[in-house]
Amino acid sequence: MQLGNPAIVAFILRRIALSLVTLVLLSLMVFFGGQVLPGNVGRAILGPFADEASVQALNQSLGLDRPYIVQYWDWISNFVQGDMGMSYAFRSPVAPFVLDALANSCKLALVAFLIVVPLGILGGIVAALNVNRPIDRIISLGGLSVTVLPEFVTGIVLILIFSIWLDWLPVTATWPEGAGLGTQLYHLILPALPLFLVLFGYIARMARAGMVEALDSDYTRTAVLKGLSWPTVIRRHVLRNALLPTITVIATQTGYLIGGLVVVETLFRYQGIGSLIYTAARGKDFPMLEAGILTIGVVFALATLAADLAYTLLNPRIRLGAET
Amino acid sequence: PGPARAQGAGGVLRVAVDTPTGAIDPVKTPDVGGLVMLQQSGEFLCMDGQDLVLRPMLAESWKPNDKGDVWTFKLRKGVKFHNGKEMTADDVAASLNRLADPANGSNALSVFKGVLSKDAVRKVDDLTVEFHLDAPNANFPYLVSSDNYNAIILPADYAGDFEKNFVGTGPFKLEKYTPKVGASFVRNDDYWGDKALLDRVEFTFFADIQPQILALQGNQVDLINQLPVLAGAGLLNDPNVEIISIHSASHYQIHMRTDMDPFKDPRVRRAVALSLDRDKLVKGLLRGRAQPGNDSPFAPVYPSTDTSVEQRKQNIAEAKQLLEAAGIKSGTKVPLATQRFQEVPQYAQLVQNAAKEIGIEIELNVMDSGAYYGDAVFGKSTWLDSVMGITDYGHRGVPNVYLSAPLRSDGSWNAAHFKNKEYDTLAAGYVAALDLEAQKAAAGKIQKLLLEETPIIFGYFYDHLSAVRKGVAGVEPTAMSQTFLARASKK
Amino acid sequence: MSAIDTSTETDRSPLRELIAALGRSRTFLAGAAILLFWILCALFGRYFVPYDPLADDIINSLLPPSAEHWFGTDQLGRDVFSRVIVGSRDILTVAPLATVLATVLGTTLGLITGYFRGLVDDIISRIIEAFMAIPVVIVALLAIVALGPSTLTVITVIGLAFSPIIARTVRSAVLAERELDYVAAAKLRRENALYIMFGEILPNVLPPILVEATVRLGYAIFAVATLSFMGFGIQPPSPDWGLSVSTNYGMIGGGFWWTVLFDSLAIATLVVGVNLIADGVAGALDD
Amino acid sequence: MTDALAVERLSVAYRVGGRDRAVLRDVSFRVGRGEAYGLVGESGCGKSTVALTAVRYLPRAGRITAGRVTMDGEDVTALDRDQLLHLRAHTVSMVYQDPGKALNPTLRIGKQVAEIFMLAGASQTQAQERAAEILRRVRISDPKRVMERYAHQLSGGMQQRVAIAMALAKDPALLILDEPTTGLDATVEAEVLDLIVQLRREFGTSILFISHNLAVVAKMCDRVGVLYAGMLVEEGPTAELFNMPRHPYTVALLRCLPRAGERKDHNRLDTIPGTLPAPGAKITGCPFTDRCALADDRCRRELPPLIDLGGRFARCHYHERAASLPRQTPAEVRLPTAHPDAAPVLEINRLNKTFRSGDHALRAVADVSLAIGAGETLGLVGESGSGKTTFARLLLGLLPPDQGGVVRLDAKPLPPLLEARTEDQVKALQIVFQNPDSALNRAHSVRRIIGRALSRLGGLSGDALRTRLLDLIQSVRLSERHLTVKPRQLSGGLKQRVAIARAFAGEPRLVVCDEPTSALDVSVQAAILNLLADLQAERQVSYIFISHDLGVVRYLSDKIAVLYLGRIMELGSSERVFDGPHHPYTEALLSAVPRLEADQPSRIRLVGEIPSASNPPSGCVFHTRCPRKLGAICEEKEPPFVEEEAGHSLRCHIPLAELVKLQGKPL
Ligand SMILES: Nc1ncnc2c1ncn2[C@@H]1O[C@H](COP(=O)(O)OP(=O)(O)OP(=O)(O)O)[C@@H](O)[C@H]1O
Ligand SMILES: Nc1ncnc2c1ncn2[C@@H]1O[C@H](COP(=O)(O)OP(=O)(O)OP(=O)(O)O)[C@@H](O)[C@H]1O
Ligand SMILES: [Mg+2]
Ligand SMILES: [Mg+2]
Repeated sequence: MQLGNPAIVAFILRRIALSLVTLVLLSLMVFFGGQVLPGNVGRAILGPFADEASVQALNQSLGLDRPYIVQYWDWISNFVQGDMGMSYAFRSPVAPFVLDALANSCKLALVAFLIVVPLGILGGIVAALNVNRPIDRIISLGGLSVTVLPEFVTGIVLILIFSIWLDWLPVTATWPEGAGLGTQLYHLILPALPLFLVLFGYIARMARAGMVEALDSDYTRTAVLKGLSWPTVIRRHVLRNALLPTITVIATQTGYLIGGLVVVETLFRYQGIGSLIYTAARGKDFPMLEAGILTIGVVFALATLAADLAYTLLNPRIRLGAET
Repeated sequence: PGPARAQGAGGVLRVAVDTPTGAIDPVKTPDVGGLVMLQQSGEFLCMDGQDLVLRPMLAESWKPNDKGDVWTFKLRKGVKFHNGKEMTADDVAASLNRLADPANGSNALSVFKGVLSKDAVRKVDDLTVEFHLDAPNANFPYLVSSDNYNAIILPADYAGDFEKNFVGTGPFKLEKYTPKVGASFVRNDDYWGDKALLDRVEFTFFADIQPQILALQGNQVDLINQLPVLAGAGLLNDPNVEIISIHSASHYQIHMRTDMDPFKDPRVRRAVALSLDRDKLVKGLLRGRAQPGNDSPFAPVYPSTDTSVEQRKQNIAEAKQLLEAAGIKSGTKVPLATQRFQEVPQYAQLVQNAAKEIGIEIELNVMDSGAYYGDAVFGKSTWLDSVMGITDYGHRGVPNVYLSAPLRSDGSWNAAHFKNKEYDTLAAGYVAALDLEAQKAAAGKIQKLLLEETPIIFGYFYDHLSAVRKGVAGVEPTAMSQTFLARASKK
Repeated sequence: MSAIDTSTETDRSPLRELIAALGRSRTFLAGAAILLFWILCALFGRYFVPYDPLADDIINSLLPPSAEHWFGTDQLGRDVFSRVIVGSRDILTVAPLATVLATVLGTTLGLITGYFRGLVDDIISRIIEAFMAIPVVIVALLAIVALGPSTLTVITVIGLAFSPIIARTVRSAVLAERELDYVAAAKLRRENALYIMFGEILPNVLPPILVEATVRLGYAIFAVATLSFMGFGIQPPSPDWGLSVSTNYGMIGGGFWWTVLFDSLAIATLVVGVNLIADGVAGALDD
Repeated sequence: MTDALAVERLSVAYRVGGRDRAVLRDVSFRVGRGEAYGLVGESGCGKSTVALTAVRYLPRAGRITAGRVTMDGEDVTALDRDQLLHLRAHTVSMVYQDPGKALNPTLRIGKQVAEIFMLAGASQTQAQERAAEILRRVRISDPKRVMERYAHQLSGGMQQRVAIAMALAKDPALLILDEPTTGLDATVEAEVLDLIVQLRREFGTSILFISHNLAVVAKMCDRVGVLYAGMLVEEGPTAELFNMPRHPYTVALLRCLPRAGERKDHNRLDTIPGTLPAPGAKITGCPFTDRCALADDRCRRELPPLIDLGGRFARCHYHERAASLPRQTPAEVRLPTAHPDAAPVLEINRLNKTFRSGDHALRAVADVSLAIGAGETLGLVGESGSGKTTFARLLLGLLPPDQGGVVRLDAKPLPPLLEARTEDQVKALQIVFQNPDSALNRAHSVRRIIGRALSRLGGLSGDALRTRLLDLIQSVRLSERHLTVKPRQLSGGLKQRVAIARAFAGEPRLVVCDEPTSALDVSVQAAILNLLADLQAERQVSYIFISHDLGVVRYLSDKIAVLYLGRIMELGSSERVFDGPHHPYTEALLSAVPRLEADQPSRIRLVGEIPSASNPPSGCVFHTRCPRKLGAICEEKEPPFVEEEAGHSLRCHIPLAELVKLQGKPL
């Protein structure tokens, strides 16, 4: 009764229901929270020096003279039917913007992940195997410290080194139109590096903690006392147990990687969902803002769900429950 | 053009511009990124060059009636829109009437207010249009020139979908436009004038100036359309980069609420103005790429400016005296609100330090531009309601707008809340004055009055800078931040 | 009759033991030294720096490092060295206060959700989850506008943004605590929920809160710097590091690296220092 | 022939807080071929450290400071990496406490077992077959199915069998068992011990058996060593050592245990004052001096050597006088003034509790009815999961019971939930929890813990509170200096006293004691049991005493209820229930208890596992394991709970008379 386990199905359904509640709350927060932004939509579009009459004419044509509740209802009922609405600023459907940005964000996140996950885990393992030795201190403390260095600090230093002084990597993350995979990757390395730094310490730390715990466990002792060699013990007995919690952590970071990169995207001029939202918020482009943030909300929800699922599926204790 | 064509013909020019903030629509677009897009494929009746003298573009000639309230424009023959249709007076009338109609959410409405009303543009024949103004206006052609970046001539049946095809009459036509990412244009071989030299122009949008600079240095673009001098300081001495610098009337206005303490008393306002060392500002902050202001909108670039009016200089002693006379104690606190835009925050800090010298403690509140402007109407806008503020004003070919909206008693941007009958009369007189001498005379009076009253400090007028990589020639920026590329070429 | 048992361990209080352990931790001491350095700079820096960090000298702007200006001058000709030294002031006020706010809020939330579980937990968790999906910068943007740009706003934003994370840590600690028998024992004395949460459980979840708070302090510095970088909150002419980097970072390409490098390094050292402390505290509590 | 294991003058220290703390001091002993050697001692005396040193698996902080360990003549401490692997793979195996943790949670059992054979060079399929084979040898009836499972899907007993199977798989010369049954139910423990005995016979393996339970060691081992503060204080053949101990410590340890038939109203248990020296403590003379009534200056000055007493050793200057060690605790008891005909304090009528999660319903307490008189102790026994704690929590109002049951306190109905009870009702029922670490708030001082209870339950404040507080701590034999400390600074026994003081703060009518001593060493246990008995005599308080140590229950209880799957199977006076005739389940429980006495009755084995309470068997819930099952009736019809004789009720289809007959002779 593995994957079809009704308990797991029920768990997933419940999680999805809860996530939907969260998303509705999120849309409400954003819509009504967004109303405090200064100026009005028409003003944001036409700029400070436009005539007030023009601003009002524009607002009216956008339907913004109606009560907020009506606007919200209108928007959400369309949204539920799959229509993300029209951007106020761009006067065209929001969906392509959001999808493009999402695709871009995913690419960047993927590149960052591809670098950071193996290295982070490896770092954690190496640190755990050398607990309290210098190499461990370096990895743990170094990792933790770079984790907390603001991306703009690391980003600037990296740009200085790799783009300006060494001239190895392009400054901007956006590749020329129609570029191949290689070129895209080439452009994404530099912006992925600050993300690598942000996440490395985090993942390494989790992996280290998991490893230390697993290494310290009775089952590891059992395995060692069987006469297995250390590498075998680690490969077969320690790693899987040690990395379970790390998997959860990694998955929950997807949310940050996809939605939280306003700074990196600004710095590297990258059209991700973070900067999409940021400009939408500044421009009072509500349909865009809502769609963007809800997209992040969905990504968050999916990521945590995936994390929980992965944890469940990899952990027989939860997957199979107790029998007897 | 011949030799240029011979050596540098063809090629692709890559331009960095600020990301347009919204859909590209000549009727509505307000921002630099957007107006550069408009002006690549669209054209105006006349072109305001770097010398602020109008040149014919889609109009071949223009003249006013005696009173100056009806202007007749003769249009160029044989101009074709990119969709193949021929441009006629119908198109011109429709384009400008559209902008003057309050129902259209037009961004040019504030320019035409009190000048040109809806349906006041009339076709005389296929190549002649008449503008019937609300009041005499000697400088009216500037309002339908490239100076009014919304005044693009579009087909009469324009449906608000410019972004789809960018149909205009210009030397380039649209190849591809991707919102928030960039655009490319190719040479229009049906162009009425000299054909463009470049094969293509690629625009890349940037959210910020810093990445543009890095991109220029990294040879990922050839041209930065608009370069704030402070941010671009590094480029000024870069041997691979050439700076194109144009004097302009762009400036930052420091307004002081004439109806609120401590600025009710003109002596206090003058004292603050006297605390500034304008030469140092120009030399240091602007690296010489500016001209000192004399606390009126009459920038040195305007031919009508009365240069005999004495330039205000720093005078701390006098400023302190004035304050004392006005009963302002040392250590008086004044909030100064402003926007985060180019070097405004730096300017604000220098003003703060200068004011400190005469005993006024300025508390800065630098905010996002959106927040600063707010609703941009009195009562709902930090800009218009603050005791003291610094606001960016872009270049205009004639000072008319500067003279009215921020300074006239009924001006809609009168952040200083300056109400002065005498000024209002003088300003109206200036606008109506038909010849340069009369304008100069009116300007002199205004300049003196404003020096006395000083509702607004005009510290300096900064140059418009563009940066190009060495080897790029023929780029023609305007002080409005437009960039004409018809004559551009790249080695 | 004779004494039956005697107390075994040394009679040292856990707090004293913690302090002793911290005193032994080289990590902690190194971190504390760095932090102390910056605190001293914040408090007294302006008395010993060579120049007034706010005084402009616009003609001498953007000078490279020299004997006169060790770290060069910035756009307005201000002495970068003086600014960097004094620049720790705002961040060292805002970040700790934000951390305190986050800790107080998060602890309260964590106690409530962990102790009551059920519906209360579900509702609060949903709201928190929704809130967490909004990027901090957007929250900041809204808050700055709603509350006006000020350091108080930055404190509020970061405090709010971090509180769910602390709440999560506290909640999971509370979930374990509430199953312990002393909670049942308190109920058997008819204690109310408020007392049980704050009087009984809270003292026991303080160690993880302490660790989390020090870690958060590192992130708060990150966040304050980032918000300054994005232009929220801390106002010029403050020599704040994030603000300086933000106004100058466009100039690195022009070769004016000194206008950002030293501020960046200052942020980096402070962050590293705080993390050394956090690590030291965690280690000391582990022993 | 070399010994299987020889520990020679071994000293080990742990590095804590930058200091080396000696934990083993000059320990020497040998385990001969085929011999079973037992190592006993209180918690923390270094037993596990010996085991870990032998397999070279000391924690990072641990270090051998002197001596050596040889196994099969090979010096373990001097092996290089390959030799060590070889040693572990072929010579020595280890099984330890908590089998649930000793197995890898994410690997199937089969893989974990087969791995050992593959290490020895077997192919995948061979290894699988041999794994099934070895599992069968540890009496796992369906090895193929078990091999498909994960550790958490097995019961504790099964897990330990798997662990033992893995240990035996390589047919080691030496098997180290470090408390292999601690934490298992008595019935399961008995099963595992039986298995070890049988396997030992089959494999002829030498065994180092570590336990704190004297009775278990007595049952399992040929020779025994007693460890105290990291020193071997006595060693000898099992029977001799337990019958005629020659070291005061051994003597005292044995006196702490309630002997069969001993009861609180006959005799107080003896205790050992003081505590074990802390690890690393500086010991000049005999380590036991501080707690020894025989000790004199010589003992304090001079460490006694391990004196050879002819095949046995004792580390005592006065070994010949050891047996005459004076009692540390007066033996006389204050007899409780019994109120045989007084109205019961607490009456419980058809109490039920069902836990529901989703569509699962687990009936943890089923139809429990009983009554407890003033000053009376009801002992509650039953295997783990039988519902003892749940029952206690129901009474206290910490859990809502199912509809329908009635609980009366002093003949007045008691609201089921705590929140609805009056202050007096709350005060009347209190509890002492099993684990004082969990029951005492570790952030609060003892003063605060007890003081708060006094102010909330006793309604006291100011001077009155202070006076009462001093009274109370005196009555639990704590002193004023204990008030300022936090629980972590107290030993387990002291902590439990604090918990008891707290429970008595509001003058309760009835105190539930949920395994109050199972986390404690025997010496401490004895003191706590004495204390409970004294308090009861003083205050006429009633107890519900929960434990799975039947000896302890018997010592303290007037009445006993035997619980199985939430149902009372037998209820009666202490003598009746223990002496028989008993319910077959009680009978099995009793026979599973390892005893020090030689006259061990033959074991009644329970076959199969405890069924899940969420899916109880039909008919008599015990029929699946009952050795005296009658037939179909047991499977079909739930036997009624019948009072077979005055004050003795059973839930069994077998008539009492028949049980008397059956139990007269061994099965
Ligand atoms: N890794 C360690 N670091 C420091 N001290 C330790 C370590 N492991 C054990 N000790 C200490 O060494 C002493 C002996 O521990 P050990 O586990 O050998 O005792 P034990 O007799 O097995 O006790 P128990 O019956 O509780 O299992 C104890 O006081 C313990 O606190
Ligand atoms: N809160 C709960 N939710 C669901 N099931 C529970 C809960 N508490 C106890 N149970 C179940 O009820 C049954 C009885 O548990 P209880 O703790 O009362 O047993 P016990 O006799 O005290 O066992 P032990 O000797 O191990 O302490 C067990 O099967 C247990 O799993
Ligand atoms: Mg042990
Ligand atoms: Mg229990």
